[in-house]
Amino acid sequence: MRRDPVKPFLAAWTVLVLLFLFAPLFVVALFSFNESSISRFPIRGFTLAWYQKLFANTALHEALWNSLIVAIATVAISTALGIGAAVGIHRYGGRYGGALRSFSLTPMMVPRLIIGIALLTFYNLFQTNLSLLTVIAGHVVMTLPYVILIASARLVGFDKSMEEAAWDLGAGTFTIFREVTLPFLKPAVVAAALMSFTLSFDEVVVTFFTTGNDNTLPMMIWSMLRFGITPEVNSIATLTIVASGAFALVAEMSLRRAQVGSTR
Amino acid sequence: MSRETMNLLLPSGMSRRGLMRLMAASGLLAAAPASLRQAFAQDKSLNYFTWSSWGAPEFVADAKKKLGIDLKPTFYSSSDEMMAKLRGGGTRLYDMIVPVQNYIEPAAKAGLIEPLDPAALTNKKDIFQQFAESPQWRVDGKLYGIPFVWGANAIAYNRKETGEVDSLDALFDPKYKGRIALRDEPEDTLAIAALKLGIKAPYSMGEKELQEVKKLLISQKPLVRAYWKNVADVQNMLASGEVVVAWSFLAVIAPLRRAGVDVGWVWPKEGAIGWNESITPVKGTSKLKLVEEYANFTLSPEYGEFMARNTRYAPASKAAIARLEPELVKDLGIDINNVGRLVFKDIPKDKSRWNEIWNEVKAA
Amino acid sequence: MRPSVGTVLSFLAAPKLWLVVFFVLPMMTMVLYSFWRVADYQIVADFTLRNYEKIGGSLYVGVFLRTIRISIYVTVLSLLIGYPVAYFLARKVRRFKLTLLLLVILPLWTSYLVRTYAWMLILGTQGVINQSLMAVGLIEEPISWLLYSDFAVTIALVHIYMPYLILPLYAVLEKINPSILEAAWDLGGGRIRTFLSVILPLSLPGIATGCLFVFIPSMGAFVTPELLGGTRSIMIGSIIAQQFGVAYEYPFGSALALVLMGIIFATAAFSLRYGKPKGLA
Amino acid sequence: MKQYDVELSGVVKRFGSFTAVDGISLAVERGKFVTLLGPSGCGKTTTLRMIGGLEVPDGGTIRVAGEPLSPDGGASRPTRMVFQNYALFPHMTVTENVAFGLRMQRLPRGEIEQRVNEMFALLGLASQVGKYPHQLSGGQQQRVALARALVTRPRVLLLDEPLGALDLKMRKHMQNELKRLQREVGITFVYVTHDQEEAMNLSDSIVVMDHGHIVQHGSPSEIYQDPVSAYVADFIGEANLLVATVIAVDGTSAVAETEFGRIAGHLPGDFRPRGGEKVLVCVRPEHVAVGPGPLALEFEGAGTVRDIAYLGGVSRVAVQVGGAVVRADTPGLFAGRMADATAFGWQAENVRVLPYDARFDGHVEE
Repeated sequence: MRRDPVKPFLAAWTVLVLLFLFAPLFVVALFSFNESSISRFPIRGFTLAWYQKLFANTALHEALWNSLIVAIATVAISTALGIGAAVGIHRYGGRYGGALRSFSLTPMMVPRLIIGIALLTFYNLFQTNLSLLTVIAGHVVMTLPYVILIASARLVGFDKSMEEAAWDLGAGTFTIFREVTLPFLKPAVVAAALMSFTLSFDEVVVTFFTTGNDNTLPMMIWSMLRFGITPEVNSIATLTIVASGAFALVAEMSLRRAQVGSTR
Repeated sequence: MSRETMNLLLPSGMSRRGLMRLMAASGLLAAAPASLRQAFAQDKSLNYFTWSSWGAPEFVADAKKKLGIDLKPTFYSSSDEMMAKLRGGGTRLYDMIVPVQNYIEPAAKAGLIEPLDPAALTNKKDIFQQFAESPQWRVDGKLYGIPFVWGANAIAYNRKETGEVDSLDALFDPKYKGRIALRDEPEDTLAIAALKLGIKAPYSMGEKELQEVKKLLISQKPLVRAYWKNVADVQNMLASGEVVVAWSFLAVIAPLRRAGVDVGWVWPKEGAIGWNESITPVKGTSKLKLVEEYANFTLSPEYGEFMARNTRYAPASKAAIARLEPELVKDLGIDINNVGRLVFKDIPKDKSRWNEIWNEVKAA
Repeated sequence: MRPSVGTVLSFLAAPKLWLVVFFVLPMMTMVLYSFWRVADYQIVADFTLRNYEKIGGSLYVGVFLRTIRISIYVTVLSLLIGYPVAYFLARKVRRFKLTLLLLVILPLWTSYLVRTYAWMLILGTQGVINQSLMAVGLIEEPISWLLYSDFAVTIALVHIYMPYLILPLYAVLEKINPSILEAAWDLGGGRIRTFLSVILPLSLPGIATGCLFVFIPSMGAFVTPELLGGTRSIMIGSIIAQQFGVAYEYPFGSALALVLMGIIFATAAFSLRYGKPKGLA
Repeated sequence: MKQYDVELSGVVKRFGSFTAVDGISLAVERGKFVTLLGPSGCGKTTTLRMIGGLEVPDGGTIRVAGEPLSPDGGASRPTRMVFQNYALFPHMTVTENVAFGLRMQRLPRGEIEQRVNEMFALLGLASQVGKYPHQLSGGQQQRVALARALVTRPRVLLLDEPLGALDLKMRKHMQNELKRLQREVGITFVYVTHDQEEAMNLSDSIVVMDHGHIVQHGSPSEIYQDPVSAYVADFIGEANLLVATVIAVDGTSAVAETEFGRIAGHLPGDFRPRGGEKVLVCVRPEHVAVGPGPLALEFEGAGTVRDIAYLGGVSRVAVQVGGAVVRADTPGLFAGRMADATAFGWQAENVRVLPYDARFDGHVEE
């Protein structure tokens, strides 16, 4: 091909956009070391005091723990249900497959705010006690479509005759699922689980309307933004940035490995 | 596991059985450890739905130290939010709240709160009589609270930028265009606009006065930087210099001064918006005795002193004020003789009309 | 190979049941509530159209229009900013493709509250931009419309949701068969003509999906406008949240939410329908 | 008494409004290599999948090894299938793939190992054991698929176009391999293909299918020499199909009038046309002689050379006779040239008179 005169411009633009995406995160990290409790640029001095304060905060430990519980339960349920749904639609959906899939994906078209308040009215109508369980139920609604989407995309490349071969060799429905379908879906399962985890771990709006006394980490940040004296927010934000960055990297790498493994 | 924890864990009513089966089937019960830990912990804990000031870590630590009570605070930032949360299922979550006096009647009528046993409140004797005996704390002859604190929402200003301020005029002064903050709350904001217009009883305004108030607030909008929702918002705006004069809670003053901002606090001469707050049990709490114990504690001189030193809010307890150095009392501006300058909060005659007017102002 | 009824049910029914119980029923509850009313601080199950009549008033229509306007700004900006990036990633790089893609996705993994909050530090009077500009002497007074304004809300929403637009666009652009482009070139199409007549139409599905991924959450945004918006930036999300958070006006809030859903579904139906490239499956 | 491994009676299968298999009956003798042959969409694969239990018939009965087919599956079923694209499990090694069926039968580990090794020896796979399917060539994958099915010792092996994905040379090689294998293991093979040469080469008997029906079932030579219809004649080998009108019928012979003369020929099966009925006369090109006349044959005609193609060993000559074209295969290089006048002819014993079939009308006017 000829030399491409547009490419350098596109490259420069992309760099600028990445800068736009990351600069705010760096600013937050910078402010987390600010000695002054007033967020004024440029920062004065350098301190780790806000981090120390953060680690001493037991409410934060509780929130972190709650977030983990919610995220892990959400991952477990939405991955199990979502993979099952995708396989079910793929196998038995027949001519209703399209409609079933569209139905499963509708929550994606609904803003989180509305998912949250709809659940709140529902819980209100049935006088349900709000707890982490009601939060998890909402998070699963939010993540399930993503799991189904990811698993369905993977299943498009799935040769049905592999399942038939397993059946032909004497495997039962669940053996087929366990030994043939699931290994094939592994990269999708990993991707879906990671997706659900981050979505759930970061969710504030649905949680806001469905939680009772239990704070999750994003709710804690939200609450700090509403009531707190903010420098600690910078530190906790920086920590979440670093943690999720590391998590994303590990996830991405394991995902890529899983994909390489499955193409063999 | 106690019944009560079961109730905390499980959705109640009609849907309980169905949901429970569903969730158990999904292995969801595995997600319960946080509540489980609560259950196994020695259960001297109170779910405390409160203003951020009263649930700050030092108060949690103080309650633990002096009473052995574990406060589990959840915060609200307006009385409306408190009411909405209680109605939306909060009565099943919380043991006690800290209502402002004007919400006692609606809360009691809506079945959201539980009366206190006057006999349990032995520290009541130290409370200023005009607060303790206020009819607003009693509904149908039952006592729903004895205030431990009193105060006013008023003007906070950046002394360096504005000099001394003494009037609501500062909030309407074009000099401070784009550097004024008001509270995103009709109960405060419509009332101060009314005071500015010279309306003496803001909470019983009629439609004509409301329209005037609306007009004033809309004309003021170009001057306003933002309407704050939470105390942190206004505090940050004052701290970072986004605004120089703001309608505010007193709570912002101490942290701002600590951060080196020379911030002034004044009850404008047209009047400030006064309030009392009390510990009040939430309807159906299983820990009424413990709530009463804590309520009584907040009326004690020790608590009042601790509170005044930490938050600069004024104790309702005479005995508490007696423990403070006179300079501090002066600095806090807690002169009980000034109470007459306050317009105490009340429920507006047509509350939803107030909300509408306020939304119209915001959308204008 | 005949699956048992039980098997089919366990695969299809459990996930559907979850969605029915925790999504469809709640949405229906919301519909129900929207026809009820509040009296004496209690929700009363009386059929009324009052909530919808109230929305018809100029106040809420105005807020809806403002919300739509801001959401359109956010969507169009995201598209203009994101398209070249998606195009570059999909068609112009090979070696660092995955790394770059990961960099685009990475911000999505960080808390969206943090991403909103960060803009307060950047746009404020004492923020990075104002203080930097003042330090180099470009301005003397801080620019006040940066924060607590529609501008702040728009820029933050673009920052938060743009990656969601880049991803589907990237996927579609990457799938375009290079031989189609070569054919267009071979037929004498210039760079711009090739782009306008081949690449752009073929990427329409990606544009449609990506724009929806930005538009929908923008329409429902309430945390961001609440933290960054000024006295005029009120969006419908805030009003809806307010009906549940502080006002206990569940019926009115439900009605507002349903109108919002109606607008969103209409937009989605429109863009998915016209987002198909012509003459191609 | 003959033993039948597969018996179909009146089997019907519909997909929506489309009838894929329309009431077929068939018996496959034990130990035979039977091929279902036909173009795509003729119902052969559906038939095979019904025998394998992968599709459930909408009507009729299927018995395998004397037993009615159970829809439940399970490791003790008497059939095993080799799929067109092999359907090897990509995440399992060759050994794991082959052992899968035995594992499902819950055999002891030692026995599994032993039987897998036997299979590897039989199919020459010993050097591939630790590999994954994607590391193997197409032919090797094919062997693994065969091994995976055969190792479970089925009564009947079902093969669905198993050589379809291989290149020509490999396909020929694997055909011989399959033949050898079938003789060695001695079980019944039911084989599906659309490749008539493959069918002829491999099968003990061929079942020709068309639109969900069986049109002819017989040995390769029967089907080749005595096709019952123009469809079969055309599908298997090459055939000149000439439109004609019956003049006389005498027992199993008939005489028919074409536009270039009267042709006598044999009638297949119980086909007995009446005088004046339209028929198709079938002569295979290798039975048509061509050259300067006279040829001293029972039928002779004259025409013009329209096309000559050298196919290696034989030359294919197309002779235009009025509106019809007759193709002849003549050994070696054809001496004539394009547009030459030429004679052609054949012996009556090589001629078949078949029922008229509109699909093959006009065939001669190409």
